[in-house]
Amino acid sequence: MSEKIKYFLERISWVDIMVWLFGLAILVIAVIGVIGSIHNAYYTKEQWMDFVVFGISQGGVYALIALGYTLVYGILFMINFAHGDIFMAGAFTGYFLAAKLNQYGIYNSHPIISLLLIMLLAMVTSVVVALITERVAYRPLRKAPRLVPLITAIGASFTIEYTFRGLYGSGVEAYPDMKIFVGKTSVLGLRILKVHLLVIILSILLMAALYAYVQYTKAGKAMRAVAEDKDVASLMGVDVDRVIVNTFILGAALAGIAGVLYALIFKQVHFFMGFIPGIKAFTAAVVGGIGNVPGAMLGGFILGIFEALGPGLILEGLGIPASYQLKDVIAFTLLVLVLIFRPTGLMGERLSEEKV
Amino acid sequence: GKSSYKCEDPYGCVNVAPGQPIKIGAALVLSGPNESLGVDSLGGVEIAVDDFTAANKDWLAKGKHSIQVVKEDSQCSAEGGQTAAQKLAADKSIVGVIGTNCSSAGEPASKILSDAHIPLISPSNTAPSLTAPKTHAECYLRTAHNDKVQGKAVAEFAYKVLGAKTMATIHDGSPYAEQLQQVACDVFKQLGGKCVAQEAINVGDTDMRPVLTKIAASKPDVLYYPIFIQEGALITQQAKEVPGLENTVLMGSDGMISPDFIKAAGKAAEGMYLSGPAAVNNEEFNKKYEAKYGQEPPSAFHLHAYDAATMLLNAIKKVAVVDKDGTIHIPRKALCQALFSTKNFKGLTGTLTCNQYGDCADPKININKIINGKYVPVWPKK
Amino acid sequence: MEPILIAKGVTKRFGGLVAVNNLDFTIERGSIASVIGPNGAGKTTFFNCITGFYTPEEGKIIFDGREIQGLTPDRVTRMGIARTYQNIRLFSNMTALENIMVGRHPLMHHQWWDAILHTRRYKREEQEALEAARRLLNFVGLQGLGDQLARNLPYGAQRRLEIARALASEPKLLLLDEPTAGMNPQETSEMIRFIRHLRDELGLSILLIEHDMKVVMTISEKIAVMDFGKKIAEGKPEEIQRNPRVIEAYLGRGAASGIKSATATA
Amino acid sequence: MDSQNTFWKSAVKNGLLAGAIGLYSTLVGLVQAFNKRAVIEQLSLGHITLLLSWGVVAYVFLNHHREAESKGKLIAAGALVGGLGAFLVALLPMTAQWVDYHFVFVHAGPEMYSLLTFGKGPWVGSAMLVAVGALWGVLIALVVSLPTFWRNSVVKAFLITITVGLLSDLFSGMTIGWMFQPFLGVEGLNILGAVLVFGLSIAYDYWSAHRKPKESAEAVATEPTGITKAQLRRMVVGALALVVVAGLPLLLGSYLSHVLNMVGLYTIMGLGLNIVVGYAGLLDLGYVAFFALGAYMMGLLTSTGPLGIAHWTFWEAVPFSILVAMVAGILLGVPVLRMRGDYLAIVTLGFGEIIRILALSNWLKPLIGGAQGILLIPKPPLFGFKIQTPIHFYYLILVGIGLAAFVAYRLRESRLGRAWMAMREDEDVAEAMGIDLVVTKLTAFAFGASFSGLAGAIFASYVGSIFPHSFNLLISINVLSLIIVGGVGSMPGVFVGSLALVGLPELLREFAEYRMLIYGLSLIAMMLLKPEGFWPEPIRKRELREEVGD
Amino acid sequence: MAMLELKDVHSFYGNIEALKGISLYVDEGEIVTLIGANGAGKTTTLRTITGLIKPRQGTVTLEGEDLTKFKPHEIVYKGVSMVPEGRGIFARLTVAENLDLGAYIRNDKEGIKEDLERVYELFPRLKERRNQVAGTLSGGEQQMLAIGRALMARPRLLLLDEPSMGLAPVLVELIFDTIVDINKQGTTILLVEQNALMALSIAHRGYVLRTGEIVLADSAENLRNNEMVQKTYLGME
Ligand SMILES: Nc1ncnc2c1ncn2[C@@H]1O[C@H](COP(=O)(O)OP(=O)(O)OP(=O)(O)O)[C@@H](O)[C@H]1O
Ligand SMILES: Nc1ncnc2c1ncn2[C@@H]1O[C@H](COP(=O)(O)OP(=O)(O)OP(=O)(O)O)[C@@H](O)[C@H]1O
Ligand SMILES: [Mg+2]
Ligand SMILES: [Mg+2]
Repeated sequence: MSEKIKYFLERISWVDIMVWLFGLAILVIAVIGVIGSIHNAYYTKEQWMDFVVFGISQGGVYALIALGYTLVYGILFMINFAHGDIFMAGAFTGYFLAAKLNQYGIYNSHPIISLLLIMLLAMVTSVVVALITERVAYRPLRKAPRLVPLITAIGASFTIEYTFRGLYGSGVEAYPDMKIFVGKTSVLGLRILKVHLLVIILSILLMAALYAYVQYTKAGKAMRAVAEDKDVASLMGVDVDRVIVNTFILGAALAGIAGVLYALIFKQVHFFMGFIPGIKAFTAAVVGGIGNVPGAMLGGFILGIFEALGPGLILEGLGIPASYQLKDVIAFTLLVLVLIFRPTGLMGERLSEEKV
Repeated sequence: GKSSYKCEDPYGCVNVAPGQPIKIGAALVLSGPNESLGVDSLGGVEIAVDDFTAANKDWLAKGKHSIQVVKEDSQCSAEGGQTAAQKLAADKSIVGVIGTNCSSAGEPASKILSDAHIPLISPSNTAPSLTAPKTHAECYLRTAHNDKVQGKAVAEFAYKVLGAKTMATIHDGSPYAEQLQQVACDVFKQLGGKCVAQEAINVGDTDMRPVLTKIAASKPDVLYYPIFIQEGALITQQAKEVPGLENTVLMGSDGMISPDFIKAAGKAAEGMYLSGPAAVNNEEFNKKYEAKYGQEPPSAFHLHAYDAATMLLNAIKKVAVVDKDGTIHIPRKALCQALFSTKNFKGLTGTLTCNQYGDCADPKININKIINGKYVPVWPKK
Repeated sequence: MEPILIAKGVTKRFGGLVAVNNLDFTIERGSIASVIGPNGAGKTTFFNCITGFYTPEEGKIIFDGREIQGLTPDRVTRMGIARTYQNIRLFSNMTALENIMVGRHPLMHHQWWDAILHTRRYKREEQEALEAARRLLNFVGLQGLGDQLARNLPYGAQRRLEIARALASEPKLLLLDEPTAGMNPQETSEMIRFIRHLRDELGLSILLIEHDMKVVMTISEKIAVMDFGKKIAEGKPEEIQRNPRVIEAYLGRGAASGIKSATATA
Repeated sequence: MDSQNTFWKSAVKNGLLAGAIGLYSTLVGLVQAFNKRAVIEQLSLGHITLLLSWGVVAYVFLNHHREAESKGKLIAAGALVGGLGAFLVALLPMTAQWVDYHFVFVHAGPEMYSLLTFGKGPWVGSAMLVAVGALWGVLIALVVSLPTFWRNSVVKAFLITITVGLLSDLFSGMTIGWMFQPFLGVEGLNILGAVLVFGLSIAYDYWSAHRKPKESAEAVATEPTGITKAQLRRMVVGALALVVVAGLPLLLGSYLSHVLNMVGLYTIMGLGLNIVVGYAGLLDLGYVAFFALGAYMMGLLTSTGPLGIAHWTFWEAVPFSILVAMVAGILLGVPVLRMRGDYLAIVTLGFGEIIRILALSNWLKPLIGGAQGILLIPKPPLFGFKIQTPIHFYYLILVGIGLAAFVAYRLRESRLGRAWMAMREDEDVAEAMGIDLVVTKLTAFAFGASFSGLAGAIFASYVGSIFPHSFNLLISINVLSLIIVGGVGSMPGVFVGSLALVGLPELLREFAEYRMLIYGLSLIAMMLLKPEGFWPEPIRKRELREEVGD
Repeated sequence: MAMLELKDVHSFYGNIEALKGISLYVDEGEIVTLIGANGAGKTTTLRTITGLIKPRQGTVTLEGEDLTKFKPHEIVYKGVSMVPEGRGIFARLTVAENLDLGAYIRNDKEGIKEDLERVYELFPRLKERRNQVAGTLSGGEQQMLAIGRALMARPRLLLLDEPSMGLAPVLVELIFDTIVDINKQGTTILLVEQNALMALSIAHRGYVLRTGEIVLADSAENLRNNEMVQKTYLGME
């Protein structure tokens, strides 16, 4: 009998048990919170629905930024800390065009053209910034240990932020309202802001396009080959520099689009606006499985929903005051929880136990 | 000729030789997310210096003096305040310092500079502890309103004038906002009202709808969020989009008094109330500012900063002894005393009188209403 | 002779693929045994099952009288099994000597406080470990290269260093995964001598995977042949060479004759 | 002829590049902001920034073609590059009357234009600017055509002079500041000082260049026979270093001591993070959490304010700060045991944020003060004396560094240290070597955290009040950056890194709004220059050393 | 003119001089083998030819054109393909995707399809596993994939770096047969091998490298009979 117990005990993985217990504890607390909140019945059904809608909308923004993040990561295995700032560069520059167009009245008389023009400018700016960053801060260090480009990425992030602070000033600039996107609309019985709907639709479309591109086109395959082994990829005839540059261009263009949409929703831009979305997008990308395109999208939506719903649903039931202050705690706890039960993120491929 | 002055001040004197500038420090937040506060205050200080120089040409001309502003970044943190203060304190030619912006930086800075017998006057520290009887530093003063004063005014206005019975508040985790809403809530309760929700967001948050939805569930008469431009504008806008807040009156404080706020919040800001110093929108000052920096003041404390600097310069002039050769001697203790004895000083923020703990702001708080994109004082009635 | 390792009905699956299928195998104490088989037969997977990298779905692995399947690799190592890898896996940014000293980890017991205070236990163990490491370095013929970073060593030296590192834990059973891959015939003969030497001098039991028939046939006392995860033959080298199934699946006709000439000349 | 063409084409390209960089620094506002700061007499940092942005490009370009082209052509090309660079910048004031740059670029205003045109109006002034650029290019070309030794020496001397000029107001703040007075202007160096620094630098180069062969010969001669001589030298150097380290704050005065103290606190943290990242290879972006815990523990246990729970002294509280950080390190270590690489990075980043947000929260406000922080944290007493000024704290922090370095060093040289490094190299194989990954990882987290806790405790007492805002992500990033800039895994590198990333930015504090820009740019520059770090860990020559010892 | 020619090539890893003046040539239609001990510089030679390493001195010419000024991917377009040491398969791509990438430089759909069939015919195991992620293939399967992938480029010059490493004897035979086949169909081959016996049995000519220098160059026949070669590289005593 004791033999058996011993046999069993020897085979238990304490790490797993500890980690799982940890995860379980979080879950239990969360469930208690949820029960508490439901018991309180503080919110109406409509309000609960609103939370979900807000979450999905915010999630769409996260998803959009996370796509670019995950793309660069997937190819270079590099946490591009500057991605949030590349996003800012596009949105901020787009503002000036928006303001001018608004001044001349074109902004609201030809909204779609204006929007496309602004997006184009934002994309170009983001792409230029990304290309300079790549050329100066990343390319020379491609063979260096992995922590080194991480540091230059951090340096690039500061540099971009404060460059634009110097160029455009430190104030908050207000994006003009675009009339056709003002107000709400009804989808499947849900009242949702028109801009939000735009963001959600666009992020899904872009995700699908990106996924198809990476997965099925020749260029996409070349990207994945470069991700695995640059030398061997070049032996296949793939121009590695070109592919990397393309990746940055793609990621930055997405960031530019995301920037303009972001500005349309929140109607303000300033030089520091990229920092927090950058980190959130990174989190979303990891939740979904970093490097994985649909994962980034899923991660973004989940993160958005949890942030919107979590404080009211979980924390308030636990009797925690000012619960919205702790929404990032929820976001990061969610991240830990996901990684505990799925160490490579929700959709990250399980690199079936590395080949020994 | 040789100097004939003998310094008898127990803390020593600053001697400014002919041709040398009189140096005053500016320890402000000049980097990071809060830097618009510092940039704004710095403008106030520099314009005050310009005005003082223009008004006191003769006094300065004797020894060919000028006034130099030595700026240091005190950031919005305790260690930043400490570093800036250490650096300024190490420079024996600094006469006085304007700063800091954030109360967290003011905590250590006030102690260090007081230890070095250099007065520190803050345009935007509002934490009560800085001028509380036991904890205040020896030579620390401020022209900003102690949170206790402003919070009280807000609560009284909401309860008495607006007739509100319930109030909700939001702060952004800054000591300033957190304290202010707490004071407002406390006073509101004393008056007989109810604080139905005290919520908080984080700096950098953009989606305020969930927190507003929560507040909407308690249907407050007044929503008070004494925070800064960025998040303030977002709350103002999104409050219009959240069902249940249609009849709630929005209120803020001086952190949001700025043209940038009107721009950022747009139409949603119409009809909103903001508490602040008596003269919030000084056209004349704004013109000077635009002429000098090519932009409008980015935040709301430039007038306080202007007053702080003017107060300091006036006190310097008052205690300074000009030598035959033009050397200016400034006794340090006397300067500090002169500052504390400031009475009925007509500044841009009102009539300032300093109490023994260093609070100098005019106790009169205005409530402004935003009408047609302008801050219009509506209370107290003239 | 009593067996040191008994595998009974070991099965390891990857999704639908049965990489090791109901495998029985025993190694006698103090002997040299080999596993051969076509690429993808499941040899390395079998090694991984023994050393705790994988947990077999079925079957038992009994080492020195104790069941070890499902134990974590560090425990298996502490019980006395050490291994090398098909693609060399050294700690490439550590020196050769440090690599070996890491291998000695299970034999050392000082704790962090010993290290901080330099207690007698710490000093004794470190001294012993250093001496042992130097001895092993000489033993595998790498004297003088102790302070080279592992990644700067030539390929052959890296293979030998990996073996030295494995030996540092003073194992009873040593598993070698293609120790002569990428070596030329001269180096291969040296390796053969070296493996024999290990057994004779240190009394180790050795299990090896090899594709080089010269090596397998000259030093193994027993050979198991795997194909598609199954054992298709087992026996002495001469038997294996003659086994038609083995020739068909693995050796190939030409190679079989080639080996004869190779073994003859060796 | 073809190569001729490419040379001039390339010169034009470089001129454009020079102009682009010049435009960048002008529009970002660097030139204008730096203009307020004199470096050598009237020459301001703003001027220097412009000159450097053209000069560096011209220098690199001309130097590349030095051998291939004649001197005359180099000079012409220099003038072209400099002139073109200046012309692009001059385009701004010239076209300003037609284009409203200010709509987009905040700094593009009358002040900037008049600065660029020496107050002489758009046309005359611009011509002057172009002339200055061209002359500067010629000067560079002349320097480039000097013989190698002199060229390098002049460039170096130039850069050193600027640096000294830039930092010169620090000298006046020193205790021995009066010694430097004759060489200093109102701001920066005066002409005398500049000439002196320039001359000294060249003299030193000359001296060291002519001394070198002798020394190496000597070294070769002594090596086989007398190690004692080398040892003696090392001892003398060590003793000298000790004296300098001990006397430094007295020499530097309180502000620079304060800067050193910040460097010191980051060094302690760096030594800790070095264990986690450098040795054990666990990428941790939330290191600030433990710093915060150490600081808050100190605050709670010692504060004389309403939040103080024990009113202990610093010395009684320090062990608890360390312990709490250590326990937190272990607790936070558990859920990440299975995570690798970048997953670890983001999760630890999350932990750091969680701790900060909790410290800030209304929820825990009754206990730890929320946004209002903890005030009135007393200074450490020492036998009736009070450790109070930055100079006093210098010694306290020095002791902290000593302790941390000692522990880190001894751990590295042990079974545990080797296990960490093995894990860093290859986790699977390390496990197969009999290393218990759980214990090894958790000890790495625990030790790393405890150092940070120590630093936090000292910090709390040093600053006297703590606020949640002090414990933000930037600190984690800074500590990580400094260990990498210093050289991952290297202990002296930690110190060098904190000097570079904490000390230098402190000295740039007056450039407030541009400090972060300079910080970012220098992070990139440093990594490009020395990807392996400024003081990488040397390969340990254990075998050799031991054999000598035998 | 020789198809490929190296003249006095010096290549470095940092400060380590791995090739100390290599000169060799390969004629069209030949199989030439490089043999030598570990670390002799065989891989470095191949990497220099494909442009992964830039020589500090010397020239590499392909049909008279200097290759050293081209980047690796440009050299591929000139008809040079390599099976790298350690296979270098793309572990997270499927077998089929790996093969697709082999044909990256080609646009003739028909030809690619044909070649794909040929590769599958050569290695039926690959066809069986075509949707498996390549990283989970066994060593030998990966080697097949690497060769197959190189063939997909339809190279004129194929560089093989130790194709028999880690392969079962049957497969070694198969692979060598394949090499001869490919050669017969017109592909020139430069083969690096530890298995010198096999290599010399199929090659026309061979070079022996030692520590970055060529110490012997002769026909395969002569090398096989060379005493030094027999002793060190063929394992005959
Ligand atoms: N982690 C894994 N996931 C999925 N399949 C795997 C994994 N590891 C191995 N396999 C498959 O299991 C089979 C056996 O692989 P193994 O590596 O054991 O072969 P082997 O006998 O060592 O071959 P070789 O001699 O080529 O090294 C192969 O078909 C391989 O594709
Ligand atoms: N990345 C590298 N960095 C430094 N030195 C290297 C590197 N790669 C190879 N070398 C060195 O260059 C020399 C030649 O190596 P190369 O790989 O060309 O040998 P090889 O003949 O292919 O040997 P093998 O049979 O082991 O593959 C060796 O001394 C090796 O140590
Ligand atoms: Mg295998
Ligand atoms: Mg090789």
